[in-house]
Amino acid sequence: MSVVENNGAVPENWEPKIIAFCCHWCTYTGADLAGLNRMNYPANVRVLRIPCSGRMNPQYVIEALNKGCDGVLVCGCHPGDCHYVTGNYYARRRMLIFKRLLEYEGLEPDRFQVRWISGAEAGKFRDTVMSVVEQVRALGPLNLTREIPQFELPRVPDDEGAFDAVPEEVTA
Amino acid sequence: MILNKQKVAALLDHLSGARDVFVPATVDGVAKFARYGEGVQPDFGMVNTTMPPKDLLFPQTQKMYHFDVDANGSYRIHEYDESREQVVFGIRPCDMRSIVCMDEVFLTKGFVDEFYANARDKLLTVCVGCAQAAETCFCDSMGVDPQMAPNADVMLQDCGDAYLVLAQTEKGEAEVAEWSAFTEEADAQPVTCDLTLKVDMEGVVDKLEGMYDAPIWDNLSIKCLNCGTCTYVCPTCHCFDISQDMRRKDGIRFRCWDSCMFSEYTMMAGGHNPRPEKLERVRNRFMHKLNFFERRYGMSLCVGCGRCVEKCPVALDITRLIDEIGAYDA
Amino acid sequence: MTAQDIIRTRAKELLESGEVATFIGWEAGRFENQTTPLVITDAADADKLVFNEYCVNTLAKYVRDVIPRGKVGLVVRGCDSRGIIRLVADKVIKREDVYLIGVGCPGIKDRKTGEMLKKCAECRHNNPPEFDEMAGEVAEKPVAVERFAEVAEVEAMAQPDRSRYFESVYAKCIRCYACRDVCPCCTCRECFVDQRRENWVGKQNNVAENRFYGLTRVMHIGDRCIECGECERVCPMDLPLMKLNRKVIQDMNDLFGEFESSLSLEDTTEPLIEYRLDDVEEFM
Amino acid sequence: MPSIEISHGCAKGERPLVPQVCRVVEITEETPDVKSFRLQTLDGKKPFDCEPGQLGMFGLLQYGECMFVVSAQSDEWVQFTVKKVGLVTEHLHDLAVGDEVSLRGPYGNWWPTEGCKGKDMLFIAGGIGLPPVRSFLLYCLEHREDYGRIDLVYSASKYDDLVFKEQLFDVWPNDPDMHVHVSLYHEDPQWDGEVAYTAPFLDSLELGPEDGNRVAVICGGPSLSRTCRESLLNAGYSEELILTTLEMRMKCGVGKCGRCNMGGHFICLDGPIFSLAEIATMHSDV
Amino acid sequence: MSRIGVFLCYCGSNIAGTVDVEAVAEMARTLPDVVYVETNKYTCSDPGQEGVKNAIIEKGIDRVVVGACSPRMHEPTWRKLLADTPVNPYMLEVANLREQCSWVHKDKEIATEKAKDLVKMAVAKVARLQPLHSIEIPVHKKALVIGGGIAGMQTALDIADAGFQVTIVERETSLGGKMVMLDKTFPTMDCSACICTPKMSEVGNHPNITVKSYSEVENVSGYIGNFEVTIREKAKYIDYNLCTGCGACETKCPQKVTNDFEQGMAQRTAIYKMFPQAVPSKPVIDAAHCRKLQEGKCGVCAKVCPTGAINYEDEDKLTTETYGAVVFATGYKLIDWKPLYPEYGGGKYEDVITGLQFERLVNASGPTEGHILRPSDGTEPKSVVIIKCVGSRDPNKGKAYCSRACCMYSAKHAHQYLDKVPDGRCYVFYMDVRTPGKGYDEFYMNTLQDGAQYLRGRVSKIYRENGKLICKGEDTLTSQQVTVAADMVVLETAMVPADGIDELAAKFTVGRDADSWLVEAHAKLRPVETNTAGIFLAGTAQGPKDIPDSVCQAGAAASKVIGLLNKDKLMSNPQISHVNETLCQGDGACVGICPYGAISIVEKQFRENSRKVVRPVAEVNPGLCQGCGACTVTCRAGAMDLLGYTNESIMREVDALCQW
Repeated sequence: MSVVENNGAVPENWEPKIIAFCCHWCTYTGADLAGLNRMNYPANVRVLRIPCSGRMNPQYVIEALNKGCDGVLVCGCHPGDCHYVTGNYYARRRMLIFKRLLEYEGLEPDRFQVRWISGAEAGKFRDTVMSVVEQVRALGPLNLTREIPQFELPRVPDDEGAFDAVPEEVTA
Repeated sequence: MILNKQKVAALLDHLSGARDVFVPATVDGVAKFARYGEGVQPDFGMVNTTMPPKDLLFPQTQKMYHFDVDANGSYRIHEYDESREQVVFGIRPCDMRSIVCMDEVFLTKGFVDEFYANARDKLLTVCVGCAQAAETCFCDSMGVDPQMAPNADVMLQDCGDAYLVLAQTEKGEAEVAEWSAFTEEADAQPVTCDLTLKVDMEGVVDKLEGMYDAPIWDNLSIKCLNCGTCTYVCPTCHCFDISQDMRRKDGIRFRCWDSCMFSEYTMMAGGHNPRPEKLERVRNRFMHKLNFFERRYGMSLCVGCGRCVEKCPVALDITRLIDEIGAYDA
Repeated sequence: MTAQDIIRTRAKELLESGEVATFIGWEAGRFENQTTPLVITDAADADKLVFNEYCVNTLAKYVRDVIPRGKVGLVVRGCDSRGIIRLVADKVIKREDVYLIGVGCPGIKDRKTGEMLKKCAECRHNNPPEFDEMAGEVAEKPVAVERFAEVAEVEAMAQPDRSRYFESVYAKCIRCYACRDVCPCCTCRECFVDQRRENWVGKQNNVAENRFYGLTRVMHIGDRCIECGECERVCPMDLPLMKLNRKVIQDMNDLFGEFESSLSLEDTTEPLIEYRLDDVEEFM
Repeated sequence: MPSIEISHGCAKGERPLVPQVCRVVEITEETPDVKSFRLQTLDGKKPFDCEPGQLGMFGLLQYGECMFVVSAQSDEWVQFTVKKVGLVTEHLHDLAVGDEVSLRGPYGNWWPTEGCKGKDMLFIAGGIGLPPVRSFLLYCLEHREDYGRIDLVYSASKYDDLVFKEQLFDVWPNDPDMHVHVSLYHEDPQWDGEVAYTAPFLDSLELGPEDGNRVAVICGGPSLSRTCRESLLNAGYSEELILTTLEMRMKCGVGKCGRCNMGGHFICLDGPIFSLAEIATMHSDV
Repeated sequence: MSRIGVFLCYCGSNIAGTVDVEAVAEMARTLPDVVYVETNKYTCSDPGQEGVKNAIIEKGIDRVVVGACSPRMHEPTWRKLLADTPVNPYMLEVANLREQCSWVHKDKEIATEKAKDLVKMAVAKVARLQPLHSIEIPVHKKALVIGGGIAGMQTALDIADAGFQVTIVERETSLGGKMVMLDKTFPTMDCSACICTPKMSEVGNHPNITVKSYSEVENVSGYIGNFEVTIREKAKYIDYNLCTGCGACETKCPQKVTNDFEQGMAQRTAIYKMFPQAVPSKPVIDAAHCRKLQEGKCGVCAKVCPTGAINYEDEDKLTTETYGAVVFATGYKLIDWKPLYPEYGGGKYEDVITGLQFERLVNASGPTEGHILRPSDGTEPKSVVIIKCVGSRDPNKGKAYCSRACCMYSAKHAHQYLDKVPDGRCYVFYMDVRTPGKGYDEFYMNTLQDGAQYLRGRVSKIYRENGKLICKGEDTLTSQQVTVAADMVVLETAMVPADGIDELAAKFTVGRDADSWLVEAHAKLRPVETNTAGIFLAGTAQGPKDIPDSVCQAGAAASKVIGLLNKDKLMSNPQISHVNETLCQGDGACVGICPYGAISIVEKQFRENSRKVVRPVAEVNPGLCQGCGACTVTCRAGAMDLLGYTNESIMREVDALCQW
């Protein structure tokens, strides 16, 4: 579960792909606030809104890492601040155990991070995104997808789309 | 013509120049047919690999076609043909018999499975006869000669220090003709292979006809875990599922091994399952091995390789089942 | 009387009196020192029951399948008994549905090598914590190897090596699901792997999909695992599944307080559906 | 006993597992959860020629495929009638005219249209069991002179579940010597006809075997099949003259993937059409 | 295949300035199931919304993706719009192209790529959503107000005047709260009791108001419109139906106890009314100090009571009632400064008092009948030091926040002192003087004119020397050390939430901030609501306030409650947990994890493979479930799913992103 199998070769123009699961009430709000304050942060993170960090199923993380994300960020309300009172306490245990399991299997710790970011902590959201992006960038592509068939793989000679780029009128 | 065992390695080096050669070997702790090459040490002393050679013809996951959309937004389908010239060297007579079974399934009855057919056409089979048997081997009881596989392209009968080389097909003859650097014109006597595990198949097929509702199925199936181990290590189990992976509008349709032991296998949309319990599933599997296949294709679907006997986590043993059928008195 | 004699006698009595409808134990297999699980309904079959140091299978999970036939009697060692506790805690069965004949377990040996099985060398509770009667004496407490020794071995590896190690593990998996089907914690009516709508796991056999299954399996059973080691034993590919289970158990043990699942009917803690306000905080 | 010869294992084909892309040209909403789809190839042709009762593997490339009996056909199209019961059929129900789908086939055997010539026909169906039977019924109506009296006994749980209502109530009753009998299992405000389960309803119609001159064709759920079979046998029908079409989960459609077997027979290849006499000799879990 | 319409908003140049919206639209047209894509300058404008409606009809769209501002902004708008179309309002997904894309990225190319991904994710998710439908929840037309201070009373009166039943729960033995302890109120210098006690009696006599004094909330269950609240009415040992409030018992009671109402500067009897104008105007027995109840001896009160109202056998009473709405008016207390400020003597100097003690000293009905006499020796202090921000704006020792009312009441105290002790000198140590408010700064200026001497700086030490309290501090304006020898020091201490608020709020699942003030649903737009529907805030429960602001918020909370109680029923949030009974094995792992107690296990009958089976399955109460989804992760079988955020939709969203 790491970059080692790539022989360290990082494709040109590679940008880390990171998914952030953010709870609606705190971190998503904080991310919105970062927008309202016109803060600037790297675009490598895409936010997926969930109602509560307690909704965060570890299986989503495996899916994301398996299918091509280089890093996963899970964010929720600070302990004690959960809109649903206790969701983040369960999330804290689950994510802690799960993170350790992933690291045990050889995932670099920086690739899966969990943070508590409140609705007011726009700056923390920005800083977290910046640091996660930089950490994952330093690690390089995760590339667990290599076992998943690349759809560009062998296909019959392409007779239809090949000349799409040259409209008939031009060639005539 | 004989092939001295000392020369096998050189022969393999020769063969693997242009083709993928698969040999019995233990890789990462798993005994299977592995591509001959660096780090793969052929082991012809091993009686049976844990994993059968069926994935050379019928991979656990096989891409069938890829689909995408053209510039007008219409779907296009592009078939895969990933078959290539392969040699399986060191396959055992029991596993050769399993290829007979699979040939029947995939190549007859109105429809030829092109993916299997392509791979089969490009496969050269070099069978190595058995000089000794494992505790769980019972192929001779199932009509397989441990030193002879009639359908192998090349049969290598174990004669102690050397193999007696028999080219049995056109393909085999052409192949063996290329081996002169490694073979010698000599005769040798194949050693006899004694199997300790015996079952009596006499009358079992017919007797099973009347035993569909016999209580032995319940007694047997109750210890089954319904895992897929027996079906995945079985050289003749060929059930598959068809599924797809998607990426936006692109995707691949593939088939993959499936197991009749899984409840999901026959589960229909809407929740009805014609084989809801272990009883029905275990009965179907063993009936298929010992009766249904015989009725349809005229041969047993069990080749006596003993893999399931060895690997079943609960020792649900097909040889005991055959004994019980023989002893069954309605 | 040996434990085997007592088991036979009691099984016969229980079946004859109608106190139980089925009785689960072991019988001899075809090969020397081989045993296989046996489910009997007829007292006359009680003499087929054996108990020796080659009874490899744990029996608890069979109860789920035979419970519709009526009350079940079964022989329980430490692992079988804890399996029953787990099934009761997960409301798969009720305690009164089973009659447990406890036996002290001498530790089970591999029938071919005669060596103690790995799962038994690691066993910490060979005597059943829950039973209705004991057949024979309790066995001596085993000298178990250090509970988390194999986890420590993996943890001592460098990250890239761990990555490669588990990659090769998942590359070998054939997804026969024997580990799932033998596990007394795996009692879902439909396993997530079969849920095509969510499509958690694709049906292709490759490292990525196998890893999804492997990781999720551990997350699903980790906080209930009774450490019977059956998953590892039944694996036809000999995958080191207990290294994964024990990792999660070790972490829960370290982080959330001493944890050993299903040692009594009263304490069936599942750390992942509980929390404490002062849990370890690593995510500020 | 007179019997009818049913062909088995008669389908053949190339590249059996690779579908063609087809287009939906017409959609009919039969009931709230049943729709019929007419399919053509992308260049507007009939996707394949088939006999009544044969199967087609109809699906969506992204989501998978399911086996259905071709419920009707013309020179330009084939039609499938689909009930929404699972993941794939849910997606099929979201289709619109013009959408592209995947289709392969035809598979399986067909109704013994020849063998039934000159006979009276009794079609018995329940709920979504009508479309498979209708393929035969439509053939008989098209070749009306070849067949005697035609009876259709059709039941469903509630009024909304009756498929092909227009044909049931407005078209078929007007066909010569065609008799349509419909019942519902339960009272329904939209229904003033018979309320009965299929088997007793069938009994009440007193449609006897006519000395082996009437063929019964059944398609319905497990309990309908069981009870109607008993009714017919009690009424004196021979098992040879009771035909049915079977359903099981199918993946390949060509007798290779293994799951739709009844004993040594595969429903997709040898079936789906069997007489009860044949089924009695098989080891069926269905 | 579903039919998805994608509507992308330029938001003027807010989005379009950084995101090439047309390029995003072009990409969206290639996505699976997308049948229509439209861009708009302002999708949320009337013409924009009209365009969405028309497209839905014309194109037969069955689900909608809007790429615009944050869903937290306009998701309700779109839902409302869809409600008027054939599309189910929950077949909607909003891609956040503004707050989380155009506003935070500068490079147009990069922002456009991200916007495309966000739209892809939204399309993938919406394709797997199911139509959801609200259910009706009845509303119990009765409100519960917790706290009988000025905020609680005002809320109760406003609700009651609108014709709804109200119950006030007050922990103390009388209504009135903190306001009734005050002497005068700034800036008008009204007599506090004179304006507060009429409110108290109005509440006490209002036909629609039930006052439960000496009572606390024991337990709560239920949800908006249907809060089932159990109230513990502590044993009063007096039958209020018989008691006439004559006071004979109080005069005869031999046991003397420190009087908390007088801030410990006087004594009361064990059977007591909190203060003369208390409402209810009847006494209770302080069981902890009553000789009869503690030692079994005495019984004087029972002997003197003319109506036989004394009942030593009285016990706590639990009553349970259902309320449609709840208002928290739980108020504040003053911070316990003693352990925090050892440099001020930490409580060892009697003449270092709090502002509230000063209020009682200056009050005509207080322990000194309104004469300012210092507690240690009863002499009139000739020099007084007032120290502001004790515990406030002091993150090292106390609270970081400003307690808001202290500037004004310290000015009031200075003014009152100088008024009553014309020859006295008054020094006020301050950090800032904050006097926004009608007439406030004028009041402060008057105080300065009265002769109060304001010194900018904190007092660093107080010690006693020669009978004087020496206050050392720095005047930060002149950077000089200042030493004042005072006869009395008044500490204007910080407001902190009332005792027990954490436990109480937890019962109602109302959020608290780090200082335990209750959290409003939105700081600006929903200042009196909480995140738990049907629960509102009034007064200082939410944060420090002065009286006018408390009353103001009380009125606002009341109007929200009236609005709610005016409805006969509510529509529930349909984005809640849902049980797939086929998969559920009834092991109940979800039951314990639900913070709302919304899940129970019930036995149900099923038909499985033509057999009838009875087995336990989970059941979700749609009124209680708030849609957090914690249960869904607990459910290994995936039987529990969260509608609107289903496992399937999130998995496809992840997949869509991974394929960028």
